[in-house]
Amino acid sequence: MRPSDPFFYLFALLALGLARACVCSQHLLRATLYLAGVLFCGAAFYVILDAEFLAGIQLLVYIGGISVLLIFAIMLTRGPDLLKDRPSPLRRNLALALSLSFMGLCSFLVLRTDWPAALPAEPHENPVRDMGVRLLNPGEGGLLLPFEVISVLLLCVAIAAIYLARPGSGEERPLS
Amino acid sequence: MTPKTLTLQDLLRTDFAPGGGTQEYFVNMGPQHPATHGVLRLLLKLDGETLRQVIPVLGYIHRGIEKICEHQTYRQIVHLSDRLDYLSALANNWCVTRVVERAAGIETNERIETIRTLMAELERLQSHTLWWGVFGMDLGAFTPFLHGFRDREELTQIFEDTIGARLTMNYIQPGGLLHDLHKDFAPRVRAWLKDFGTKVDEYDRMLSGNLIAQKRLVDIGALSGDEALGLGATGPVLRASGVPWDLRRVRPYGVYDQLDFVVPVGEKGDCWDRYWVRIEEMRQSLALCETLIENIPEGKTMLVKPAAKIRLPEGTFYEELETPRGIFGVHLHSRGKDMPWRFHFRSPNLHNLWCITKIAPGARVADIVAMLAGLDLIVPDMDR
Amino acid sequence: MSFFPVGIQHWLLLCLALFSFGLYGLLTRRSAMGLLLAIEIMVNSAAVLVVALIHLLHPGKLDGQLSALFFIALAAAEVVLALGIYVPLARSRPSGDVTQLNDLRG
Amino acid sequence: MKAAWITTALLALHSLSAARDWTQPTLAERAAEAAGRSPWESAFWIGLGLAGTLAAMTLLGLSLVYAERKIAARFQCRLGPTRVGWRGTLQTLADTFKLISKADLVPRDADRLLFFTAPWLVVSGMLLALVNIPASPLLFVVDLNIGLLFISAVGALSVLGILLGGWASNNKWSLLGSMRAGAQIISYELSLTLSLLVIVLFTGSLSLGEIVQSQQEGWWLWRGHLPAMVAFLVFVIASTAELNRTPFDLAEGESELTAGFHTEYSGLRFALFYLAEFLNMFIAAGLAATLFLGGWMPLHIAGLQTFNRVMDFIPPLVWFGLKTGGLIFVFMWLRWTFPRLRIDQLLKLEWRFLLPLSMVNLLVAALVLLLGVYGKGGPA
Repeated sequence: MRPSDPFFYLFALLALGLARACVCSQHLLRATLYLAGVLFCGAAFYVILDAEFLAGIQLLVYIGGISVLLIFAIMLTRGPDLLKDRPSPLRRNLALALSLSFMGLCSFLVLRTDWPAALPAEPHENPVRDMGVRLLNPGEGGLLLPFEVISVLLLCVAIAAIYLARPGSGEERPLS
Repeated sequence: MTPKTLTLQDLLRTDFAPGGGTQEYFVNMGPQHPATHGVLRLLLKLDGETLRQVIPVLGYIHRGIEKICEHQTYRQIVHLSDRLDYLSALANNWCVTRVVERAAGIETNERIETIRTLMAELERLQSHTLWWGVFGMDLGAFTPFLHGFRDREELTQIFEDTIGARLTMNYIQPGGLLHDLHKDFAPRVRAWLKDFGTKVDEYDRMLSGNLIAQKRLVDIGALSGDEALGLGATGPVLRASGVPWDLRRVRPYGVYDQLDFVVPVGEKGDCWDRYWVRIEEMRQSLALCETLIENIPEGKTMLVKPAAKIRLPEGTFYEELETPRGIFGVHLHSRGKDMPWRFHFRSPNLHNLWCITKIAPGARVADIVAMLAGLDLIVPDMDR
Repeated sequence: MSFFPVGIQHWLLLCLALFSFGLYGLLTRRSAMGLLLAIEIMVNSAAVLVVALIHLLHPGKLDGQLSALFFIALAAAEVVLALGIYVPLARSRPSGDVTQLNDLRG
Repeated sequence: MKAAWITTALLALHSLSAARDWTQPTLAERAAEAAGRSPWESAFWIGLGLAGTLAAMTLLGLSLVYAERKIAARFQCRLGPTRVGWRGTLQTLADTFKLISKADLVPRDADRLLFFTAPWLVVSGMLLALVNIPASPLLFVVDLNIGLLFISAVGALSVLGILLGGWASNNKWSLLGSMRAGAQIISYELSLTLSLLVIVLFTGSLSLGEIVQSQQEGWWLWRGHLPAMVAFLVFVIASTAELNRTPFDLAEGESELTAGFHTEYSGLRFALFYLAEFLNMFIAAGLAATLFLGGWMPLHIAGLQTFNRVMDFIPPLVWFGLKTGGLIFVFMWLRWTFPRLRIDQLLKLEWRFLLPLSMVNLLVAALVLLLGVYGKGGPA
């Protein structure tokens, strides 16, 4: 038993509970808060997996950016009808059956598979620096191209979002 | 066809149509809200942070003062006039006094008129000082509030020595003044005026020159001269819109005809002009007080026996004068008794308030606070 | 498989469970917002899975973390774009119910 | 008698500063080190860190509120609290007890769950950031290798708390306030982070401990030339906005929104919001002091050996306190001097001025770094 193992179970239980609450809650704003909780647990998982930098990014982007944006969007749009989301029993049972069978099948495969033992560890003095170097390295094992692609993508998304949500867009291009 | 009367319910309809893209909603500013300085209720129709419409709703501090006046003697009415615009109690007293004196044919002497003018000007300073502090607070700067109150406090104590009251003065009475001046009055006023001259400059440094304050005021809530006249606005609000109408100058009363002063007039009628006009009025009043305090003639201060009952002849009388916030008028209908048959006040704040309905649409929530502060409203004066 | 030590299978099962919750949400939700929330859970569980697998199979190798970084960036882009569509949509019609969005049909 | 006191005090000071070793392990490192030996020792260090943080939080909260009231009073020609305790020092404590004992009001149609959660979210965000501030080599709870990233990340928890608190109160003024707060904090987060990146660029590390160490030769404010100075200014402005303090206190502007997002809060939950506000101010000031003003490093001027020796004599905690206190005073000074901006002016300031400025500034910093002209001149 490693010292991090109890934390794994603690956060796993928390994440599962919050995820269940998130998909089942009829109240969208609360569901968003639960989602923030799940994402926070995600950051905790990254810490357990020795990826502190990733945990920080997860907090910054998911909690600071995405959760806040989601809450903003819910607040900006009106109506109590938006806040209640109650599926029909048939739909619920079907979804339950489907997701449970997916879970069962995959678990079966996971438990049946013989997982190889861990390879020897690659030591890193400063993983954050090494990641940065990898990201900006055009050569062997470098990720400069995907990095640039995703930068362009983010820029496009930012412009597209501003275009879509700019004031008056609703009247000019009615969606109906 | 009967003319349609708009009720509050009609006004409360939102113009929301599906597919419109925007959504309007109502917010109650008041009756308990820090920016309305009293129990004034403004219904704001908002779209996001932008104002679409402002609906003032009055009546939360209605006390029926005009009705009460019908059962009071003329001396008692003076007392009630304090309770309208409590920051210009002396001017209100004076206006009631003037209408009663004119109806009863009471002549006053030079000393009484000089003291009345001096007191009215000092109160203008007191009122504007308070306004300046509250104005700063409404813009979000809390420090001016306390500086304003600090300077007002000394003046209030000077008033207290002579008059015996701090807010509800009841000092200017038909036939003269309630008391003669306190023996320390002149030196204390001189010292205060000397001190206050530097304070006005300090106000300028503290708030007027501030970049944020200017950004919040310039070109916000512009009201043209015609609109101001149409809405019945008076006082600094009207003069900021470029109409040089000051009763002290156009229809002098008291000893104003012997005095030399400039009536500050704005150009655009925005919040900044209203601010600037009041600051400039402070400087002018300061100079007036400095002249007046040196030239108080000797004489009696009460020409009527205090116990005497004042009985006015039948008729209708009207007098008006310039209070710190605009024209205050008293309309008196007498049927020959010692009490009026009908007594009506024309209060400046009620008319000034209605300017907000003209200047607010299109502005932001924060702007309406700056506009209200610029109009310098006293709520008990509107509701009476 | 025992509770301790926590190994690959534990991580895989956890992420699978999270993913299934997301799937359930995706199938039951009607509002666009609810769908988005479910998708976020799924993306996040996938990212944790990748990091966990690389960490446990090849400790110290940074590929897992790097791909999770891309996951996070992509998820952010997706949410921003989804909200950019959602906000005008929800404003221009009575609700954000996706089953009612059938205007392009015939 | 007096001489004896002074001697004792000097000796104590000297022992404190002599005990200083700039590579002292943090409390977390001590805990990790101790974990290898015995779990009890580890638990002791962890417990010490937690208890110390909580105690520091309470003490700091009380003293900051007291300082704000006294400083505000001086600006406004009045005295401030004078009655409870010596010169009113216990006034805030008395007020805290009053707040705790107040009736716990919840609006009728409020979303109770979110209403109760919001203040705790704000406080937890603040607490997580607080453990990262290096007050002195001895008083440094954790030195995360992603410290700076962590602090800006957990700041998001308070945004979440403010947004939810305003929404859950079921009050339109609160909602307006929280929307303003959200828009404002998200916008200013950008230039805040960009100004932090300048220092990260210079030091090549996100760890606050290493950032302090890197300033042994001189504070970044001087050594970083123009980019660091611009970054410092941007940081102060943006963090004032992040803290919702005047002139950027639109989220709770009392003359417009009554009290913004915490209009409906009372008692203990209000106290939590209030505490978080003041401690966030401490965190912002502490961060600025750490990044730009050398943290707990003493002021050294190259070439003045005697002067530097004297400066070394002052314990690091005092240095940190002085720098942070000075910056906190600046925040208070701004608050009691300026009027409030309007929401559109506020956003315009960020998007049209601060953000482009800090982007260009980051590029200039990179240029300075490439050309290698930094690291010289100025008081070290």
